[in-house]
Amino acid sequence: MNSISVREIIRDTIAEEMRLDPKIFLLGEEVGEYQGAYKVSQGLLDEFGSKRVVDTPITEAGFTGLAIGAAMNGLRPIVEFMTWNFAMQAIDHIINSAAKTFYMSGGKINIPIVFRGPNGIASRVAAQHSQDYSSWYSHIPGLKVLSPYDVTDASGLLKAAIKDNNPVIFLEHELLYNEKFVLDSKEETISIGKAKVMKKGSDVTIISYSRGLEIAIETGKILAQENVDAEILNLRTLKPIDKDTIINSVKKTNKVVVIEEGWSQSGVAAEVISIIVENVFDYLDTEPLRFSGKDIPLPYAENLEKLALPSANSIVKKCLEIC
Amino acid sequence: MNSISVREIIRDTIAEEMRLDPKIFLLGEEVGEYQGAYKVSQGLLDEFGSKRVVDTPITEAGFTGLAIGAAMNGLRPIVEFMTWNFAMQAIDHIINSAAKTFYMSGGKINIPIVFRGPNGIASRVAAQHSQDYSSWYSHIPGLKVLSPYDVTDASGLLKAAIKDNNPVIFLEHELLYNEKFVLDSKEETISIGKAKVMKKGSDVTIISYSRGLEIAIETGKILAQENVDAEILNLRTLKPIDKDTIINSVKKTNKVVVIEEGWSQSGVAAEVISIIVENVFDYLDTEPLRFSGKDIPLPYAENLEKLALPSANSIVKKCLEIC
Amino acid sequence: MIDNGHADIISKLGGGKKLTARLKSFTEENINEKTVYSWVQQGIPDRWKIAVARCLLEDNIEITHYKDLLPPGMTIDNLTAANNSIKIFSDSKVLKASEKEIISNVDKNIVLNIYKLMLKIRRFEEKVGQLYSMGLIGGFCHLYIGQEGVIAGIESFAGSEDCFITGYRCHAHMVSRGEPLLNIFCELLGKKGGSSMAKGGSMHLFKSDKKFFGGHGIVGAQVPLGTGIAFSNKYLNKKAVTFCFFGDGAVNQGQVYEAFNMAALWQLPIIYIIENNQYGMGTSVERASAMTELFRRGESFGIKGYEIDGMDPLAVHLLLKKIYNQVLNEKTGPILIEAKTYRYRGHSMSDPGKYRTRQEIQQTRENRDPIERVKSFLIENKIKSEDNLKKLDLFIKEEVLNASEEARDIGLPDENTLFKDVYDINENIK
Amino acid sequence: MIDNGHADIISKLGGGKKLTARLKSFTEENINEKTVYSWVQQGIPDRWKIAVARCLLEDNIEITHYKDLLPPGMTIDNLTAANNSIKIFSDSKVLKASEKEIISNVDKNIVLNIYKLMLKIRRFEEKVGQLYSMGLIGGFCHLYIGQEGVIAGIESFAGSEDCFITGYRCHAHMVSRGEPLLNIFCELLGKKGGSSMAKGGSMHLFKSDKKFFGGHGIVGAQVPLGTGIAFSNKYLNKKAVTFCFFGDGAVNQGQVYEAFNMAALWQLPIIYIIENNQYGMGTSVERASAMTELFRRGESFGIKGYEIDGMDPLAVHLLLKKIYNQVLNEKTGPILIEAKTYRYRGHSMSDPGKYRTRQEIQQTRENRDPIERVKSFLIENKIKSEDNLKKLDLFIKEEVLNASEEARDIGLPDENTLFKDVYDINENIK
Ligand SMILES: Cc1ncc(C[n+]2csc(CCOP(=O)(O)OP(=O)(O)O)c2C)c(N)n1
Ligand SMILES: Cc1ncc(C[n+]2csc(CCOP(=O)(O)OP(=O)(O)O)c2C)c(N)n1
Ligand SMILES: [Mg+2]
Ligand SMILES: [Mg+2]
Repeated sequence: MNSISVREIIRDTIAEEMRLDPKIFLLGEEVGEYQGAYKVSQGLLDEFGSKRVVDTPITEAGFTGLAIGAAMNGLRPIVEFMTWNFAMQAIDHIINSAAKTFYMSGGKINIPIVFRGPNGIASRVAAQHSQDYSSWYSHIPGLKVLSPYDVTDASGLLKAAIKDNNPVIFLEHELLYNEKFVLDSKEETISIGKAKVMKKGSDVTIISYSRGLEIAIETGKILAQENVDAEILNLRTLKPIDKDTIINSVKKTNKVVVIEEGWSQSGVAAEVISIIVENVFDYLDTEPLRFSGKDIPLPYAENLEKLALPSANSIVKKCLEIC
Repeated sequence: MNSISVREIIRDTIAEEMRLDPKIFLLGEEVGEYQGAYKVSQGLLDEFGSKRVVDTPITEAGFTGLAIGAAMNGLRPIVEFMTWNFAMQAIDHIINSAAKTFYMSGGKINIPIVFRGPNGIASRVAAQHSQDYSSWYSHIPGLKVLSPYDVTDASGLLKAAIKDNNPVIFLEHELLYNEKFVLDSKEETISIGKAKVMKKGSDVTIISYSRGLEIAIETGKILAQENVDAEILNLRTLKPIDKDTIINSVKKTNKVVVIEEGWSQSGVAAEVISIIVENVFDYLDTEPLRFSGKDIPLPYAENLEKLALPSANSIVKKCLEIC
Repeated sequence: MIDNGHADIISKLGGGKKLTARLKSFTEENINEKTVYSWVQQGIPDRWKIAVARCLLEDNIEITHYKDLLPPGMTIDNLTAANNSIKIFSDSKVLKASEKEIISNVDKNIVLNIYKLMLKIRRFEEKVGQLYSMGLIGGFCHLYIGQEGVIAGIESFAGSEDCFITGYRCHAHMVSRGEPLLNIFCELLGKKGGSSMAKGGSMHLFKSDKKFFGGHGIVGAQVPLGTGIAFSNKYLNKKAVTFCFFGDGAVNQGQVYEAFNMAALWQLPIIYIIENNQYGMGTSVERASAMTELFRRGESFGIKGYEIDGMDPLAVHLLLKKIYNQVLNEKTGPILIEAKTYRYRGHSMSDPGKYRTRQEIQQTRENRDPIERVKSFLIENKIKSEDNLKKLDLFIKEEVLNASEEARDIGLPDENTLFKDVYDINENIK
Repeated sequence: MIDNGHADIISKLGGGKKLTARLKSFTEENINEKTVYSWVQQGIPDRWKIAVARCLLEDNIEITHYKDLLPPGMTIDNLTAANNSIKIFSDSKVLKASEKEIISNVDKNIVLNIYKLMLKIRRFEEKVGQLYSMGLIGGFCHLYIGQEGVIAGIESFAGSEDCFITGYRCHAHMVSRGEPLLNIFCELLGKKGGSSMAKGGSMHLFKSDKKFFGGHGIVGAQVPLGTGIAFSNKYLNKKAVTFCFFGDGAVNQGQVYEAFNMAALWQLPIIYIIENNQYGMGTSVERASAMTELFRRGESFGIKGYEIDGMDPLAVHLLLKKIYNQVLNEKTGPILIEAKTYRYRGHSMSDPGKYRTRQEIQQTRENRDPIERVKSFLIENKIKSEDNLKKLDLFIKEEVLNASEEARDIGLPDENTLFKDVYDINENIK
């Protein structure tokens, strides 16, 4: 089977859905004539024209509010943030106008909208361009938060997101755009709210999402050489988070490691660990471990940037201590 | 000794510090002529004049950026957000311009600034006006996050915040403004980063902050009637969070309950619990419990609003199960 | 030769030859050097003075010395503006309608309907104020009393496909779009049957079947949202105008200008209405806005603005209907309206209101009240008798009272609705 | 009697009596009814035509029928504008300086310094581009090549107390404020000794001792920040102007207008400079901005604007110095400058640049290059010989090369600096 990059599959999925429903349109900075700052929307302007692939001025609050307003009146916008860092300018609309309105209106006004773009670190772009918003958005009721790792995730989750009638946060990762994977045709559609067991194992559960999963997989491989059989979970959906899959895995392995690129304080790992101890405390042989990005703004220098992020080697070391 | 309200002590503390340093000024919406939307700044315009008590237009992003710029060039602004809900309009500046600049500039540009105002729920103001931002801000390196409960907290922490050379998030609670307490003169200054044991106890540790502490104290009282001796911790500082005090208490009681008004997913309680299991897993007799605001936008109706928040009664019930 | 300095001017502008060439750029008619040379002796004729003055300005030559170049009705500012208007030039202006125009152009039934709607809103809001004072309504509660002329004037010509959106001061918009008063009262009282299931309260009212999109608590947020509603109408080829209301305080929010720019860039069918009630909470327009002619706040973004007296609902009807028709039919793109109005009550029910004098409120009530104004019109023009109108008022009061009493008798929302409507559980299947 | 329609006009305006009264509001001179009545027969004299035309406009009477009321140099647009300018009237305009003015007003040394600075920036940026292509610089990297005239023209008169702030395209500002090239290279290469300790990289350069406040990655954020710097200077009674730079793309960000409003409201000593290089990333000004005369973007907020050719650094020096002095000494409050400029390279080093033609770049380079322009000036005015200038270039190239080589030899930052400077651990003790 042919492999395809995450970048391409996202584009193809958007195109596929846009063909099905004329109410879907894409808007954002440089999505049209420039073909996307990261080329995710390559070719879409050609196919769908400027009515449905809309280049906006650099006004995140404005175009986000505009897209939400359009969704209130029947359209199904896909909003591309050039990166999620710039969505902070628009976060009031994402939370207050999109996430809360269905509830506040007693179910009168729904907002079918997808917010997407690269989240978290890129390479050497320093602190203002390198924040991971996973835990912030997954803190908010009214939002669904998806975090794909490979092309199967990206395709299946994005389809589900576009079909969903709620505001969905779709957190891509720039450093995964070029990665190629074979699409798993058995997972053409993926349900929001379900984690995936990437590899079964019995000795320890390693949980991660997005690019953290690369580290998780690498960790698992090294551990295998040490005869430790790790089970690897891909969270896929961060909100609503899949408690059952997490719990079931820990029940089996009795040990757990959570990996995230983002900051640790009130991060995604903190939530995963809390879910575990709340639900299967007695199944745990030892304390759950979390490996997060260091608690600092991301530095520019190559060596410092690397040190600021979790690495498989240090994780393996700790895992061996508990296994 | 005379008691004083939280509202008054905040005003008095600002005034006291402003008298000491002409570089300190207060700005925000309605802080001057209107005497503060919640009357926290009552009388300050009279004493300090409009140069130092500055009424701004309703432009949160703009005046927050302006205040940060002023701090870069030597002033020490205190920014009042009418409520923290409106700070979402300005959050990019708080994070990207304030929290990250000292690091990004290699220590060249420091930002001595205090952002303050009422956070979390008020009474019946519905979803857009009722968010608790504690976990969001405490997720961010470069910020210090303070969350006072009583007048001793408010006074000591605010003094420390104003004297600090970093951006400090000061999360007040509207429903505590009218509460009166006796100021503890032994705690004239409070160190940022230290939690406080509000009541010693041996059977269970109850941890909370801000108005959650009211529930914690009430829970403690009811438990006492049931012969359960709870230790009650007031976090005071949410970032940097005081791991030692938490750990030491749990080592003693071996049981822990965390209460927060905010949402649970990746909330403050999730972090506290993660710290505990990471550090003193083996001391725990049973799973840590967390009681958070329900995972919904806050509803308006009186009965629903009440149901959406944690209550002492339900907490007591669970505590008795584990104690 | 009169020494009016004209010879001097011509020389400063490089002499007759050069000047002739420059003047030609201002006109299609033939002007020759000889004529211009003759001005050295005879003075510059009135007809050419302005063009000459513009040349002076262009060359940064102090024009104040040559005051006689400027005829009545022309100032240096005006000339400068003329010189600088390279491409667009805003023709924002103040709209006014005379009583005569109104009499001859506005249908009597419309006048009566406007009156009824205003009265209904006022009586409704008065009752809300009472209920709030009795502690029956929680949270923030912003009354519309005094501003009724704006919404009533607009509702008088708006169609059912037209869309509305506003801030937290939204009760009137619900009444105006025809929501049963009972449902609104239930919402405000936090009761079962509330128009937002008692989840939103006073600031978050919606009526989707009549395209009223709320009811938003974040100052200014409704402006991009409304712009998006207009965007969707254009996208869907719907013939509908969006009315987007916001305050004189909201007008300083940056997102307003982001929206203006997109609306102008994409020519969206939207009418922005600044309800300038002169205060944003306790701050007067002068203390919040560097440029207080708010109807000109769109000029820098290519949006034409009009000021109108919002206390004159018949003028609102007459003049904005024209503009509405242009936006609807001629697709002129966005328009900005500043409706000068006033609120008699505090910003919200909890506002002590010390930032203005009682007298200021009293005077506005006495001299500018939109309801009294239309009442006089109805009586003076013999459309209705005073007696008639009294009965109408009683009728409306009764309607309001009944709805409020009924709402008070209804129970709190079911507790099992707590987790309902966090997410729309329907899936969009195409 | 000539049928020029003037009788008709006078009657439409309510007759001679009414008209006389109205015309009086335009002038201090005595005009009486008799005179106006006489116009029915004799026609309206040229001097009064404009005032009459304004009356027509005010009454919404079609003025196009009465074209002869408008003299050369006056259009309906101009009149409308005049009618609508109730209080303020922006006199934003395009600034130009002739070669003659420059020759007689600009000191030769200044011309030479401007030239040197531009050349230094260009050679520095060219080297940065090379290092980036070699993979030695990471992340985003935005070069200033083509735009040198703007910063060099301004630096030529700015004082050491004056403050600067800009976006991510910030290398030139560091060079201009005098940071040793070595430190900048170290920062870009991520080395020990980098001006931000290798924590910030290309987009986050700062020089606090010379009041350069960065180097910001969020488009538009520097505008409120810069406004705050100006606020602090006013608060501290410092005699200093803040220069706040941003792009033609940034100009649409809402926070820009929030800042404009406060700067105008509080009369802050700041000069905003839009560096209009015609593209925000891949989007041309026309595709992003409804109103493309960006220097007029402050008008709706009461800020005067000027357009200037940023490719003409001597004009920038001459004309902006005047404005700078006004802001500094006369406390005129904020000013907005649009400097028309161009970048020859891509938006950042990773921009394929398909949104514009090679020809467009080539032509700008050939016809408008600021360095070539000043070079010709130096040679033509015999300030320096071609040979001289060649040597200067070699000298600068060498300086740049040496600094870059030295930086390449330096090591990575110490790993133990990872956790340094997250917080300023000093306490402010008063
Ligand atoms: C972003 C934001 N900032 C502040 C507030 C608090 N607030 C609510 S209404 C208001 C005043 C708005 O005034 P204006 O726009 O003139 O509308 P009006 O109340 O006069 O109708 C303020 C400051 C808010 N709700 N949202
Ligand atoms: C808030 C925000 N949105 C988007 C970006 C991505 N971005 C970086 S530069 C840029 C273009 C800015 O263009 P302009 O203001 O004209 O400045 P120039 O690059 O031409 O100097 C964009 C969209 C960003 N950094 N910040
Ligand atoms: Mg107002
Ligand atoms: Mg540009």
